This record gives sequence, C-alpha cells and structure tokens, in this order.
Amino acid sequence: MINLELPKHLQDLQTLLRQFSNDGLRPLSRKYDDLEPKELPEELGPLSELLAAGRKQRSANNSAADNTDAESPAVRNGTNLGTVVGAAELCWGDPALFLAMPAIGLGNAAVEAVATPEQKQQWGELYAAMAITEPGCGSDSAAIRTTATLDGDEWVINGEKIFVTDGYRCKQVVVWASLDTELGKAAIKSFLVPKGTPGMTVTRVEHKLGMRASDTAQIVFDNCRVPRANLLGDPEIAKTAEARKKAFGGVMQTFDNTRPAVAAQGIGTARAALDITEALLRERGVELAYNREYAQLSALENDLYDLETEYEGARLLVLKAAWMADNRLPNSKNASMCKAKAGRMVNTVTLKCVEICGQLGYSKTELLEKLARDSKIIDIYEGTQQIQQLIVARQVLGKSSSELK
Amino acid sequence: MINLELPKHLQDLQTLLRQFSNDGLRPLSRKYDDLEPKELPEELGPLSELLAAGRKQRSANNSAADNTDAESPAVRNGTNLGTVVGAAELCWGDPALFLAMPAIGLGNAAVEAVATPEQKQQWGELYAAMAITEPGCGSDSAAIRTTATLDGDEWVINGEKIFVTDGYRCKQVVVWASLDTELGKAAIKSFLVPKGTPGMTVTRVEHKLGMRASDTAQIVFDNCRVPRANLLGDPEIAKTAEARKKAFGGVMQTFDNTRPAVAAQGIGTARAALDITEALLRERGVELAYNREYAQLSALENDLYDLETEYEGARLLVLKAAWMADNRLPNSKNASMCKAKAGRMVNTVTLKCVEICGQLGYSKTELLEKLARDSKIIDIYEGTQQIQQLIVARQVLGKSSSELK
Amino acid sequence: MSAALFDLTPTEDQQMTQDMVRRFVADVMAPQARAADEAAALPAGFLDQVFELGFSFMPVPEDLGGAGEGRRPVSNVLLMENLAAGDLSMAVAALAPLSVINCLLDYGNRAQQERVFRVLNGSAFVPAALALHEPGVITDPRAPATTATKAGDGYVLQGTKSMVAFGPDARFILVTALLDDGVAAFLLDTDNETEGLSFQPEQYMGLRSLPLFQMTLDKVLLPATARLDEGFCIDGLLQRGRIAAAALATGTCQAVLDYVVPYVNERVAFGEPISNRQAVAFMVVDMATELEAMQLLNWRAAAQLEQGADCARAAYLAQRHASKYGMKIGTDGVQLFGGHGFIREHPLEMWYRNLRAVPLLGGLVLA
Amino acid sequence: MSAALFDLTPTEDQQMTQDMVRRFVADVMAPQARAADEAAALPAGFLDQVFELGFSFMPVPEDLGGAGEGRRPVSNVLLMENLAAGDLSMAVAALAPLSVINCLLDYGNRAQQERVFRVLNGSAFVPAALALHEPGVITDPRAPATTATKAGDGYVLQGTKSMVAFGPDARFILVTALLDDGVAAFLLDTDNETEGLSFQPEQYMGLRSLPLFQMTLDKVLLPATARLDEGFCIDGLLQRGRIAAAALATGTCQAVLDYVVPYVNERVAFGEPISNRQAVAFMVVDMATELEAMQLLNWRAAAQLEQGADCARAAYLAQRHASKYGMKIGTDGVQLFGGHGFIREHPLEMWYRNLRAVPLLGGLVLA
Repeated sequence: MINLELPKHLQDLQTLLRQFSNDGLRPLSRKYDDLEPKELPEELGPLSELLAAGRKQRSANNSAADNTDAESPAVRNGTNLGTVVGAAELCWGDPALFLAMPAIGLGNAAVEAVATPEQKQQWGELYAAMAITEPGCGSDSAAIRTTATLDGDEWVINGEKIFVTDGYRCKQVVVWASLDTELGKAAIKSFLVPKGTPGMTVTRVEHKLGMRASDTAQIVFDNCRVPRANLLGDPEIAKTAEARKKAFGGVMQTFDNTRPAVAAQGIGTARAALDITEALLRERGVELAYNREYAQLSALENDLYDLETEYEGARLLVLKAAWMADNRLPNSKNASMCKAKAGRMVNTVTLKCVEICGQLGYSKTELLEKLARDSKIIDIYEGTQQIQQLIVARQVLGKSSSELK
Repeated sequence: MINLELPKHLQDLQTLLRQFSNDGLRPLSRKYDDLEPKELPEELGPLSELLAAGRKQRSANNSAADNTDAESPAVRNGTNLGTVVGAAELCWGDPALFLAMPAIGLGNAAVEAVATPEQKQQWGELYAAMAITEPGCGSDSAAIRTTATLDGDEWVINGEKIFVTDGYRCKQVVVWASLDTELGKAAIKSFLVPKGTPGMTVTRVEHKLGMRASDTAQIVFDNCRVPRANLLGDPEIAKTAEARKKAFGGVMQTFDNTRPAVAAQGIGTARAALDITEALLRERGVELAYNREYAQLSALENDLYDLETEYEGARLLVLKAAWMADNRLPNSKNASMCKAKAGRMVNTVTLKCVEICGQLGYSKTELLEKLARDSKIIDIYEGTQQIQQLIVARQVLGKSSSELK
Repeated sequence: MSAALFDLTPTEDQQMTQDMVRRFVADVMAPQARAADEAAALPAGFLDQVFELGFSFMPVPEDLGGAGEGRRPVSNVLLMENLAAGDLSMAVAALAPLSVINCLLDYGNRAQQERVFRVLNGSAFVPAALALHEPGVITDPRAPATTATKAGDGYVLQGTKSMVAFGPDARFILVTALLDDGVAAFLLDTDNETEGLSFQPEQYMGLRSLPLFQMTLDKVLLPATARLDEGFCIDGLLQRGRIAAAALATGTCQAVLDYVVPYVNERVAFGEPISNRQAVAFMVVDMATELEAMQLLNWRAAAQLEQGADCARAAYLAQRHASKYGMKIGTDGVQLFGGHGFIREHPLEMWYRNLRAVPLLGGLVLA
Repeated sequence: MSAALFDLTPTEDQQMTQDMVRRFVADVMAPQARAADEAAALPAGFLDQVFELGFSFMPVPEDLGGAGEGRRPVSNVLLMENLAAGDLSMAVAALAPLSVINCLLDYGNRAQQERVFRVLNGSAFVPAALALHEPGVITDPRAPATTATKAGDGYVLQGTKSMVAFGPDARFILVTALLDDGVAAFLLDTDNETEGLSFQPEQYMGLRSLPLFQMTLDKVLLPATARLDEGFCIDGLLQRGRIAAAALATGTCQAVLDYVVPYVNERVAFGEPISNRQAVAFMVVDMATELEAMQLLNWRAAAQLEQGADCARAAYLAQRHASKYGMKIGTDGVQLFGGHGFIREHPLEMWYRNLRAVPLLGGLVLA
C-alpha cells in the first residue's frame, strides 16, 4: 500500500538522533571547523560509543519494528532505510562531524563483509579507512596504478593514495591495488593494512573547503608488506572477459549500496540549512504556509518553496533507493539517481540559503556558510554528479560504457 | 571607447521598424497563426516592398551614419549590427511573419554572394529557399545523401530535403548535394534550382508548433536537371585533406555569419513577451523600478528581473558578435555563443511569461502563448543548442571535432 | 502495524485497475489524441467509453447507487497518471465529473450528493465541471473576484469564471465565490439556474480537444441548498487540485520519456546514435530523475490526504515540482527531436503545449 | 559622432593601465592570495604597493592634489576586473579608499573633498571605507536601521553597521543613516569622532584576508559638515556599488576560467582528457559564455554612468547576473576539479567562498 511516511521505529530513531545531533554535535560544529584538527575530536569517541550503544539497545528492543528479519514480509523497512534516515539526522547535526565519526565508513563495511572472525580478532578494533583514489585517477577507479605483488607469503604493496577519509586517524587502511596493471579492472583487489605496518606512511593531511572536522589523508606505500591473508575476498584474477566484468562489477556494487547513504548526507545537510534559514526568517515575519498562489508570494517565500521542492524530491528519491535495497529490488539506477539529485540539491540549497540570509548568511555567526562549504564534496565524492549521470544514462538508455563514455 | 548603446542611425532604424512592426505585423499575428497558410500572407508582399524601399532610402540618406564603407574608421557599426537590430525589431512585431518575409533567408544571401549579373538576370526575381536538411541528417550537414551528377552540360539531382523554410512559396531553391558521397564534406556543393524545374516536387508542407505564418516544406528531387552553371561557387572537389577541410569550412562560415541574425530573432521575440507581460502587470500595479533589494521584492518582480537579466545578457552577446563581424574580428566562437544563449533564453523567457500571466498567459487572448510556441524553433534551427555548444567548446578548449564529439 | 511502513507498492486492486486503464489508454486514447488536438474536439464516443469504465461510480456510497469504495486519493492519482499518459485534454474531460463527485463527497451534504450522483451515474456520461479559475493575469482562488450575496433564502452570484470544462453542456458546475470575506462553494444546476448565466468558448495554447468556456454569472440566483456545507474549505479544495495537477503532469511526462528513449537510441548523427553523446544522454537522465521525483512527491501528498493527514506542504511541493519540471521535460522532449519535435507529425509539440497548462490544472480536476 | 558608436575597445590609456595592473596582479597579488587567505591577513606591504600604483590619485582634481582625470566608471570597472582576477579580498582592500573618493567626487562638497583627498593621497596608504551594510538577515540599504538625528548644529548617529573594511584602522568611514524618512550619508573621521564608536572584528565564509568589522555607533555626535550635500542619492550610490560588485565578480570568474581550461585539457580519466566529454566541455562553455555576458552587462552600465545616462536598469541587471553566474562559475570550478577542487592546495575553493560574496560587495566598493 502506497505510503511515504516513515514507520514508527524510524520516526523514533529520527527523534532520538535529532536530539543527539542538537545536543551532541551542533555545539561542536564551529569549534572543529575552525580548528581543522588532524586528530579525532575528543568528544567524538564517547559520542560514537553512545550511538553504538543506542543502536545495540534499539536492535534488541525493536527487532519487531525493524522488520528486515521477519519471515518474508510483504514489504521491508530495514537496514538500508534505517541507514539513510540515521545518516540524514546526524548530518543535520553536523556533516563534518558525522563524516569524522570512527568506523562508519566504507572501510569497515568492506572488512565486515569478508573477514573471518580470526582475522577480526587479530586485527583488533576495526576503524578502517578506504584508500582508492590516486593522484592520476579520480572517478576512474579502473585506472589504479598501485600494485600488490606476492612475495612468499606476503603481499608487497607500492603506490600512492589520496583523498583517504579517516586516513590519518584510522587503525587500518583498506587499500585498492592491482595484481597486474596490464589486466585492468579484474586485477584490482583490496588489502587490509594495519597502521604501523612498515612502508605505509601518511604523507599529508589535506586542508579543505569544508568537512574540516574530518581528516583526509595522502598515504604512500613503499614496499609495504602484509600477510597473504590480508587480501579481502577472492584472490583469483578472473580469466574471461565476462568474468572480469563481473568481478569488477562486484567491486563497484559496494558503491551502489553506499550511494544512497552518501546522498542522505546531502538530505540532512540541506535540511539543516533550510531549518536555520526558515527560523531566521520567521523572526522577521516570513512564514511558509504552503497555501498561497505564486502571484501572492514574496521573492523570499518563492525561492524557499523552490528549495523545499528540490529538497523533498531528493529526499524521496533517497528513501526509494534505500527501500528498494531493503526489498531486494535492483536499485543501481535509483542509487545513482538519488546521489546525483541529492548532490546537486544540497549544493544549491546551502549556497542559496547563504544568499537569502544576506550578511548573516555569509557570516560565521551562523552555520549556514559552513554548511555551504561542507556541502560541495557531497556532489563529488563516491562518484561525481557526472559519473552518477553516466551510470543512470547507461541504464535508462540500455548502453554499454564503450557506447556512452 | 567602450559604449554599448546603439548609434543614432540604428536607434532611428529601431524606431522605424518598431512602428512598422506594431502597425504592420502585430495586427496580422493571430490571423496567420490560426490560418497556417501554405501561400504567402497577402499583406506580406507589400509590407516587404515597403521595407525594401525604406532600406534603399536609408542607405542613400544615411551612408555617412552607417560607417561600414568609410575609409578605415577606428570602429565600424555596419551591416551586421544593422541586420541583428533590424531582425530583432521585426521579430518583436511577429517572429513568424518575419520568417515568412520573402527573400530574407539564407538562400538569397548564398546566391547574391556568387551569382554573376547574367545569372541573376536569367533567374529573375530572387526569392530563394535553402534546402540542406535531410530525413537522415539533422545538424550533421556532412551526412547529406542527396547527389548531383554531371550529365553532359547538366547536373542531375536526386534526393529528399526536409525543413525547407520558404520551400513552398519561393521562386528558387538552393539545394545542397554531394558530387560524391564517398568523399564526405568536401564534395558537398550548392545548386540553384528554379521552381517549375521538372523533377523537383514539393511533397509536403509541414504543420508546426509555431512559426505558422511561415512555410516549411519537404522537397523531393527525382532526376532533376539544371544547367551546369547553376552550381554556386567552385565546382572542384578539394584534393587534399587540408583543402577539403577548408572547402567545408567555407560552407560552414555562411552559418557563422547568420547565427547572430538568428539569435536576434530570439532577442526580438523575448522582448515582445516581456513587454506584453510587463504591460499586463503594470495594470495590476506591478512596476519594475530596478532599485529594490532582493528581500523587498515580490516573486513576480524577482522572476521578471531574472528574465530581464537573461534577455539583456543574450542581447549584448548578439550585438558583440555582430560588432565583431563589422570590424572584421574572427567571431565564430561569439556567433555560436550568442546563438546558444539567445536560443535557450527566448524559450525560457516566453514560457515563463506564459506562466507568470496565469490564465491570460495560457489563453489565445494574448500573444504570449504564440510567442512561446514560435520561440522553440529558435533554439533548434541553424544549429541546435547542443551543436552551438560543441562549436564554442572546441574553440575555448582548442579541440578538434574528433577529440570532442 | 504494516500499514505504517514506507511502501511504494500499489495494492492488488490498484494494480488491476491500472492494467485496465492502461489498455484503455493504449487502445482508445493515445491513438486518437493527435487528431483530437488538430480537430480541437473530443473524439466521438470517447466520453461514453469513459463512462463505461465506471470511474465516477466507484467512490459513490452504495446507498447512493455507487460501488462504495469511498474517497481514494491514491487510486485517483494512479488513474490520473495513466489517463494523462494517453492524452492530457481527454484525461481532463474524463475526470471533470469525478472531480465534482470528489468535491461533494468531501464537502457536500447528503441531499446534494443524492441529486448529483444519481445524474452523473445514470445511463450515459453527463458532463460536470469545476469553475475555480477566473480570467486575468493575477487571480487568487483564495480571494475570488466572483461574489455571492445573500438574498432571501438564497444567494446571488456575480462574476466571471474561466476554463470551465464543457461550458453550457455541463449539467453541474461547482462555483467558488467570495461570501462575507470567506470563500464559499455553490453547486450550480444548469437545468434550473440559467437566468443570468452565459458561456463563451475559450482557446488556449494547449488542451485543445477539451471544450473550455468562460462563464459569466450576471445576478444568478441560487437556492440556499446550492451552497456546500460549512465544512467546505478552499485550502482543502486547492490541495486536492494540486495533487490532481501533479498526477496529470506525471502521466504526460511519462509519455514524453517513453517516446524519447527509443528515438535518441535510433537517431544517428555524426556516425552514432545521438544518445551516445553526453549532452543528449544526460538530458534523458534528468527527465527520468525528475519524473521519479515528481511521482514520489505526489504519491506522498495523495497518501497523506487518503490517511487524513495534513497534506498542505506535500501537495504544494508536488505541484510546484510538476509545474517546473513538467515544462522542462516538455521543452526538452522537443529539443531532443530537433526539427522533428517542432512539427505536428510527432506528439512532442502537443506535449510541450499541454505541459504549460500544469500550473492551471488544479482548477479543473481534483484528486 | 564617433563616440556614439557601439564599441568594445578600451581607450589607449585604459589599455596601458590594464597592462600595468595585470603585471601587478601577476607579480604581486596572485602569488600571495592563497597564503593571505590562510593567514586571514593582507600580505605585509601590499597596501603600500597599491598606494604606489596611484589609483586613488587619478580621479582627484589637480587643484586638490590629484591627476585630474575625473570620475571614470569604465576605467574603474576595468581596474576592478583586473585586480579581482588577482584576488578578491586584496582587491576590495585596495579599492576601499578609492570608493570613498568616488563617493565624495559625486556627492561631497569642496571642503569634504579637500579634507579627505589630502589625507588619502598623502605619502602612504591610508585606509578608508564604506559602512553601508547592517548586520542581520533582512536588511535594506534604502531604509537603514541606523538613524541620524539633528542635534544642535550637528547630528547624532545611532546604530550598527557591518562589513566595514579596516574597521578602527579606517581613517574615514562613509556611513549611511535614516534622517527624516530619507537616507543621508555622513563622513566620519575616526581621528575626531571616537566617542561612542566601537568595532568588533567579523569573520566570513570568504574575503578572509580582508579585515572586516562590525561598527557600533552609540550616540556618535557628528558636526554638520560631516553630512554629504543634498545631492546625495542612495539609489545612485547603490548603482555604483552594483557596478563595482559585478566588475569584481567578472575578474574573479576570469581567474576561474583561466585556471580551469588547461586543467580539464590535461587531466585524463577513462583514457582521455576529461574535456573530451561533453558534460565537462559544456560546463566550460557555459562559464565562458556567462562570463562574456557578465562583462558586457556591466560595461554597459558603467558606460551609461560615465555618460551621465540613467544606469539603474543596466547596473541592477549586471549585479543580478554577476551574483547568479558568479556563484555558478565558482561552484562549477570546484566541480570540474573534483576532489582536487575541495582541497586548499588549489585556489578553486577560495574562489567558491569569495564568489558567494558578490551580492554583498556593492556595500564595500563603488565604481
């Protein structure tokens, strides 16, 4: 039955996280944006544990409400929907602090998916960064030049990675490297490298436009050796063209699943900017009533309604993509659609809110200018606007990547 | 010295044509949009003659003011600037009737440029349509499949042309045909075919969204024979790759010169829509004063200022491209820039004016809905938005057509 | 409670109805749309075929001669999407009587319902229409220029309405008017109240096959029973109109997308299908993306309305999105076809004209 | 009359000045811009180097110690474009005193001009600034919250201003205030009128190397001679600000375009330069197109102002265009660089932050 409201257990989650964001994150926003610390903001450790504890308790109390595990129910509102709802609420608090929270990233997910219990035990507390991008490759993951060569029972890794979120603060790095650069995508594998492994050096921590509470590192691998078992997943290189495509497709699918979650960062960040703007304007007598005709509106109202429209459209696209994943419907197209739309939406919304609020919007007195800085990367990382459009285009038009480049 | 106002002789021309448009064209607008006649609207013949007479007299009186022919003046405001100013004013009157005026099109220009006095005498009164597009080729002129084969002293033409403006009403057709379809662009030549030549048949006159006072024809050439001398320009096929490129470049340059003129249609059409809209709103107390801050504006005012901004930006780009041509500055980039901008601007402006004016905008009571229909083709013909962007991109980025497709 | 889950699956009933409507659209509507637009008239027999489908019968209570399915905004939205994918003008014509029925179900009293439902669900299609629009450049349905004045037991209506479907052929017309600083609604029965009532045909950029009229009310006297009960709420009515407008836009845009995709894949320029170019492909991506967003925004509004929740914001945003992106999809459709989009051989130019009507459709149809 | 021709050619003088300024920009400004932004301070010695160039000296009449070139809005616009191409924050700092001079040339009396020009064209750079902005979310320079009240021979000013360049270091500050329902302007000399005057440093998203302050006027008493003559016109002042803002945006956008073109041609992804993709190439085309339009719109306004014509519409449209497309170019610049645009190694992110200031720049600089 068509219903686009969130179920009670997710509304409860929103309420809880909204409070957490408001009381826990917002008070730290300006401080860590100014500091741009290399180290993890000290409050984030305890806050993350609080979140994790809450998650554990909720899943104990509410397993009936979160019906993912129920026996083939007609429709599921499960982990994926919960993830996007949660990410949005925490980014409403602060997108940079959300990004900086330990162990929420792709790296952990990649390890959790394939590591054996013994490995996890051996590797210790998991706080893994994901190292993919290289100076010569942006969205073109297949162009990776970092290599891994088997020498006895160890992989020897050489190469340079940039834009590694958590790269400085993490305890492990999951690094993408090629077993044979001649063989293209199929030869790309991921390896877990614990911090402190000789040959792995963090050579720089970036200074950034936004997301400054989070660390973004450059990491060099110089004959860095890890045990053979640290290759995550299947060590074989696919032999046939078909198998190669499939192997890389598997790697890329990790992104399909995370794109709605990244898009959700845009949802929460945009909502924060709209809420601040609307509150400031309410003090000046501007109230959105959602009932007047265009010709009766002020420019401010009209523009805010436009932003609300873009916001709500993006939000529902994100919920749909997550809902499809929960219900095992193929969602690659929708995942990219929602990332593309949310990425451009959050940039438009936050920049326009700064403009609408004039001097105050541009000033550091309010968080609007910060949100407009944080927002920009959401349209870039985990696949730029342009890459998402390519993915959607190929699916809508039924094209291969050689036909539509 | 930087000055972006028009010189007196062009302002006088504007005043004159504005009156002509208002008194001569506007009263016919609705009539011929409704009728969608195959034949030339009867009033257009006399009106065109009136225009031509005025042009002749002005050039006699004002040759000092139009300084194109003056001996190397520092700066020229000549034919090109005059053409875009004139086209804009007449389209302010009615873009469809402007397009329908006999002998203003590309065909005449092409003949005037190369025909000998004897040929002109022989061909009689010139009212030539230009036949380029074919069912299988849109903006890709190089893909032309119509052929011309020399048989004794005659060219034998075979093929099918579509979207020929004036194709039904004209007295001659200038048709693009290939001497050898294997040789690509370099083998494309243009031929003058007088109406009534056996083998040339108008097979259809299109029914259109807008520009309905103008005729758009489909013409079939079935062993259509014309004298050898009816090939316009150089009959040789360039031998080297370099020479071929140059030969086709010459053909394409015709478009460089006409693009600002087509863009000017967008300027006049948009101005008409804005003037009607602003007059209607003035009656309701909305007046554009160009002095209030954003936060003090109504949605209507704010949107109108946006449209005025788009309009004025496009208008100045058109004037610049024409001014460059008058002053012999290479303007291919600017010609495409102004066509691209004016094409999307006029579509945006006219459609928005319809929306702004609500019931009245959508109704046939006003001309706004007609302008929104007429406008769409301006972003398509003589090179679509996308083709113009390609041309600009190749110049800005220094790319060949094989690098940037 | 399973009903409270986020869900995008139509019910089985809805799916069955959709299948039926889609067959009707493919067999009856789409093939006739172009010719009807050219002729500026509905295809002969179309309204009777619509009547056979029984839309107007479904929501009416059983004791008033209907199927008793009740008010179902979500089902209405699915119906409207599907019909508009066939043709917007024909869809509005088909839905106008249902809109009067929906309005009476929400705001009419028992006597009004009985009177109207009996006639509209008789033995053939009987035209009925809303009269919410007024002519002019700045109008406000929340403060109409048309006035109602109490006169004895009844009311005198004075003013001019615009875009009234079917005009003099409409048996019932629902008119809004300003009464004592508030907006009231009146049910006008053209069999009885003809004194002072006149109609003039109107012509528009699009919606050409839909007969639209200006209606002049010159001291038209209505009985007290014509007024909709005090439960009437203009904001509620406008919300239902916004949802209807967005649904109609969604259907029309779906038709554009479905028509455009095969064309850009087949059309060759510069040696390749034009869809191999990013500028073309990304235009199609934007179409597909905003079409999904348009539908989701509106489904949310309709579901809220159906659940009795406040749908003001969702309906407002849905219609704004549909107005903006509906027109964008309309003009991009023509653009992708180039010169072929500009000629009336293809339906693109018709969709372009019709999609400019989206901001006005809420005055003609209610979800 | 040759002057009446449409012409886009700078005069020879203007061309010579442009060449000089461009060298200064390339040698002095651009190389220091990034570090200044990080340090949130102007580079040491920069203002003195600006003083050497003599901008503030040029328009001042000879008998007041200047070069006597007079008010030249077009030349000012070219200067502003060029300086902003080097760095926006440094450009605004360099131009703030000239803006006070321009204002006094238009609206000051002889005594005011003498007093100020002598100081500003002394032996070193002396800061001076405009105080038009007020803090808050909805403000209106045509109806400032700061008030002026007549008190004896003079005026008492009460209120708060924002974005005052140099703050306490500014020797002269031009303040607007509401006086008897009209906006009046006052020349505040911080050497004399310090009672009730206080400053608080402000921080913004961009313009970081420019020192900006909130200025509180708590019953600040000004002599009658501080008021600009009755010729003062707030709309005229705002027009001059709009033209300045558009010129500064144009220069900054030019810097973005110049930086982006080689990058997209060199950066390889999926086996080719990214500029071989239409989505990238067309983004650059839009940048180039709107940059040209921005410049032309503003040149028209400046030329009208210089010719004494009404430039209200042209200036208004120029600033609207610059605000909208300036930000678009700013964000597209970052987008084209992807992750590299987001880090402070490249100047893209600084331009992104600075270009969001365009709607506010008219309160800081006058053409």
